[in-house]
Amino acid sequence: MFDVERVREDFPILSSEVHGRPLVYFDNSATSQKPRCVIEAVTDLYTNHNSNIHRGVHELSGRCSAAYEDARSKVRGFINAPRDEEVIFTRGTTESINLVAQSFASAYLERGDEVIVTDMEHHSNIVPWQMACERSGASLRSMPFDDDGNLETHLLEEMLNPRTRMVAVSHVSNVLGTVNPVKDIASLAHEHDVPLLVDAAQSAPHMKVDVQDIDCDFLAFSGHKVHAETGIGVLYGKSEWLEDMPPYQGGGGMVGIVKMGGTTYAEPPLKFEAGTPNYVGAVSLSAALDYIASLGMENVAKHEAVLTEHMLESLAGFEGLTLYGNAPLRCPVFSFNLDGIHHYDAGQILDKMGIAVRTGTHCAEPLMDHYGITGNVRASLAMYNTVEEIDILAEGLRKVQGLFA
Amino acid sequence: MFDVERVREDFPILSSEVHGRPLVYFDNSATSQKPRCVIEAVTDLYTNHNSNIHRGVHELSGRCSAAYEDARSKVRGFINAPRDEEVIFTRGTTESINLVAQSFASAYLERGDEVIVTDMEHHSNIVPWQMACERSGASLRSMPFDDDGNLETHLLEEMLNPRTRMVAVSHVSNVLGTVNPVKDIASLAHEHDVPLLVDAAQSAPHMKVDVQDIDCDFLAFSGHKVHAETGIGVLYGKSEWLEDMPPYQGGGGMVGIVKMGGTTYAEPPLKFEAGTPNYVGAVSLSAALDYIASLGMENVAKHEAVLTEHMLESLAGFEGLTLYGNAPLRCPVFSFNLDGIHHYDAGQILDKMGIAVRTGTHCAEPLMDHYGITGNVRASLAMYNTVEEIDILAEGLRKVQGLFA
Amino acid sequence: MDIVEIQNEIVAEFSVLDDWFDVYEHLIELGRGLDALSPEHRTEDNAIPGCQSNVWLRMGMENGTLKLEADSDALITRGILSLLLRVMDGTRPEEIMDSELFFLDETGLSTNLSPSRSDGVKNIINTIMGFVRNHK
Amino acid sequence: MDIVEIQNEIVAEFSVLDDWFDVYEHLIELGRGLDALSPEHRTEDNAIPGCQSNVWLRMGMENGTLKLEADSDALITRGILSLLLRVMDGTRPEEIMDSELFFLDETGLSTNLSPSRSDGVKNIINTIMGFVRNHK
Ligand SMILES: Cc1ncc(COP(=O)(O)O)c(C=O)c1O
Ligand SMILES: Cc1ncc(COP(=O)(O)O)c(C=O)c1O
Repeated sequence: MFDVERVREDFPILSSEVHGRPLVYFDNSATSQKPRCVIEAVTDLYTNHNSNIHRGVHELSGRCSAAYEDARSKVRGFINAPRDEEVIFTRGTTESINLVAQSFASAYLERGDEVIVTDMEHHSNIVPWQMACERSGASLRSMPFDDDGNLETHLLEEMLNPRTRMVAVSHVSNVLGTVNPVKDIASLAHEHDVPLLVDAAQSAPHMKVDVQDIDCDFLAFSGHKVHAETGIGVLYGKSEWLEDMPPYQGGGGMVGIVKMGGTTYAEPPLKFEAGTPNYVGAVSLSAALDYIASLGMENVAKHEAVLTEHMLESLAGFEGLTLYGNAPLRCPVFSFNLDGIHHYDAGQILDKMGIAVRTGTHCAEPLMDHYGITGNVRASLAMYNTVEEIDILAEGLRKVQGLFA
Repeated sequence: MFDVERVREDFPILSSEVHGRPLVYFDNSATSQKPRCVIEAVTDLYTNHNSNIHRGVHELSGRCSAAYEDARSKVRGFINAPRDEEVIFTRGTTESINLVAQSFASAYLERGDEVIVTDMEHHSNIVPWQMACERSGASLRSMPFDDDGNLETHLLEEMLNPRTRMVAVSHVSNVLGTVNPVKDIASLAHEHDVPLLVDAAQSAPHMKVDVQDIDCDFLAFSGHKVHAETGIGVLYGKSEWLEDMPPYQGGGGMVGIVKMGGTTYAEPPLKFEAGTPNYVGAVSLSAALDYIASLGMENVAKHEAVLTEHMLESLAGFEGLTLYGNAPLRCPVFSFNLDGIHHYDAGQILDKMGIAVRTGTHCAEPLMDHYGITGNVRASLAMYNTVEEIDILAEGLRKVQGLFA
Repeated sequence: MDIVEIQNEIVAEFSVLDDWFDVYEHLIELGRGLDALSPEHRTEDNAIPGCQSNVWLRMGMENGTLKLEADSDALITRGILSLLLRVMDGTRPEEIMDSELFFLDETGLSTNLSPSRSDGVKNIINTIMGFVRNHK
Repeated sequence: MDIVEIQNEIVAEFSVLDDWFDVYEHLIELGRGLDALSPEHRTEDNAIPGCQSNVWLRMGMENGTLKLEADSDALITRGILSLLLRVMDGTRPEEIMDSELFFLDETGLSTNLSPSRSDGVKNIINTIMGFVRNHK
């Protein structure tokens, strides 16, 4: 069974104090904390094995090359991709999406074409497409959502047309916590022969993500949000796309033969991994996925469901608080405002009580525009958070209300 | 004074054994080893402070944001850039060059324009320009070098013409060790109003790199080659260029206002740092630069000059060995072949003796073509290497010759 | 009172506050007391970038002294703005430039504000100082 | 000798070697003994990707058995190729597919070769097995 107190002991930072109060870390959607085994994997690599990969003839290089490719296999298993070659290491979700937007755009996007995103996307799944559209003369369309935070997927059918080249949708909203019906969206898109990119930045930490079950064409997530190091991320892409797409960046490691007159490229995934890859980050991701597997993602999800229920109870009855998003299927991400109190004011006071929340637009301005607000307070939870911490937040919010009353 | 034995104690990996022999790590051009203080900075961050940066309202986020911006200042000082805003964090040299090649190309490169590189470049300073030229219809020209490994800079004058848009040159060759006259190249290029990009991947670990003294327009280097973490790199760019250039990747952190209808961008450097940056990598770079400063780069260079002299003596008298490159100004990078022995065969045997060298083309195929070889053996040294290790290599090479005689 | 005396007064005022709770309560109170900037002056041009709440500064010269107005949509930020106004509004540019701005450190406000927040305050001060330098 | 016996013979042959030095000496000797592939067969098509030296394989079927020729520009690699030839050349596809390839592990060659090098060998073996599967 899932023993949250034992899990907390695996995360050294959770026992620290902030402003003299025990840290309540509710900023997990921004980045997650690291278990000891991940930190130790990094230390061990630098202390005992470090060497650049890519055809090194010596022992250390061999070890790191093997560890890097093992990490790729581990990721393949984590998202149930059919083949290791479909897993590309990037710096994070943002880079993964930019890779597709740039490389895909230069191969397939033309003037008059269309790309569909949604109004609840993170900027990292909007701006790359805006840039790709601008370069190619394509246009960006956006699927709206209702006040409860449910995508209006019934509109997708009529948005899809022969000029649609891509649908890009977040699996889970980083503000509302909504779990979007990406499987349905995939089948609808595919009926129109349109590929689907899933931004799994916020789903990967909380639920089993299965690219074959979703049947998406691309999927992106960030290592740092699943308890691995910062600076490593993943792009999954179906082989048929990856083989067709031109490379993204040029440099060492992604080539076949290099002549000044012309260069041939390696096969995927190497074609998309120019330069020294963050092999240490990849190894840390491997350790993080092992850690999650050791707990069992289904156990994590069960624990988080309890947290979600408690949070919703706690906030539902909270007078003077507006909660944004109320989707039936959700992850433990909660955003709200206290009536008449600026989110930044609230966040500052909560900080003084040791409670780390994020305030502002959460890189989702179109979502904020939907609600007509300049920002809100977001409490985003992870596997190591507790019911007691939720009570501390509620208590804190009452104090904030008192101060500003 | 510089006490190499004390320095070695700062690098935990150097006391390890490989195949039962003390590790002789001569693969520093591929990646460098990390001093304890760098490993500890990473551990400390994840253990005590970790949080995403970018306008977090809470204490941990404040600490990491400050540490990230401090790292930027530290880098500014390291390369003597005029302003912090001219320092952009990337994944490494390869990404830095791709950033310029893509963003610069879309702003300034047109059909018929020309970009100049050299025959001794690393693929990471060739392929991005080939890709940019292909997209824009520009063409790539390349400056040759002589057998001693000196650039034929006298040819540059006539290569530069009104259609030249960029000169991109490595500061130090990763195969020959040649220190190129980038300052002269800068003034020549500037006479023709052409900007210069310097690939400092192999100079930054060995010598003081001063962007104002060189007067380059862009400069790139990798954290992992200057004893910092893998996954962090630097692009320096003169403000006038950075302000003009369109962004590279889109996403969180690099925007002003985001609307579906159109987005405004942040000022540099943020404009070029989409998504969660590798702030931990940046902090590790800061620690590495502190470490180098504590030793004094001039002391490092002096020690490495002794190593270089010893290596040249050792290899010059070595029968049956061809050394590639013999430039008057050089860094401790040495590449060679043993007559009649394949570089890969040699490397495998050296590995068994605990000596880590790299074999192959070192991502510099045009350079190999110059010498008409398929590859060679490269011994690349760093501050922590010793004269004794050079003797062990020489001894090892003799054993290799014996085995294959 | 000159710019040093005003700052000393502020330091004294904060020194009697027991803990962060009282400090914030006081800042909120000060924020409530700050005159609002009329909506037509809450423009893009008057906005300070890099703050986590919207901050607007309106600056001008009146009889050789700085005329400073400021507003924010967040109350604690307004409190800090009100302190900056107390110190700098109506003060001669030379006096501002010749003196240290020490009250943020001595009240403990700069450590109380976490780095990224004092960055915001730093931006505000830098903007004022830029204006002042151009009008001395 | 069948494919198991040949492998056992190789394992025995290597078991008398004292240390890595002798092992490599033996591989080099074996490499020297391997027949060269004529230049016209050292083609792009016959090249194995992902090896650190050039490796060429030429495969065909002769009287229902695998006809395997191989070459490399590196001598140690040639030594390993010569072992692979000893085991697989002239063997029936079914026999290859029905047997374990155990000699690399049991001679210690797979740990002797560092991971990236055994990756290269893995590529070679995979290429052969692919051919064999298509010709059984
Ligand atoms: C001269 C030179 N340029 C560029 C690179 C690429 O650096 P990175 O792989 O860190 O992007 C290297 C590293 O091998 C190099 O030696
Ligand atoms: C839904 C979503 N997409 C994309 C991103 C960007 O991730 P990263 O900053 O790791 O590239 C985030 C992270 O904030 C996110 O929540």
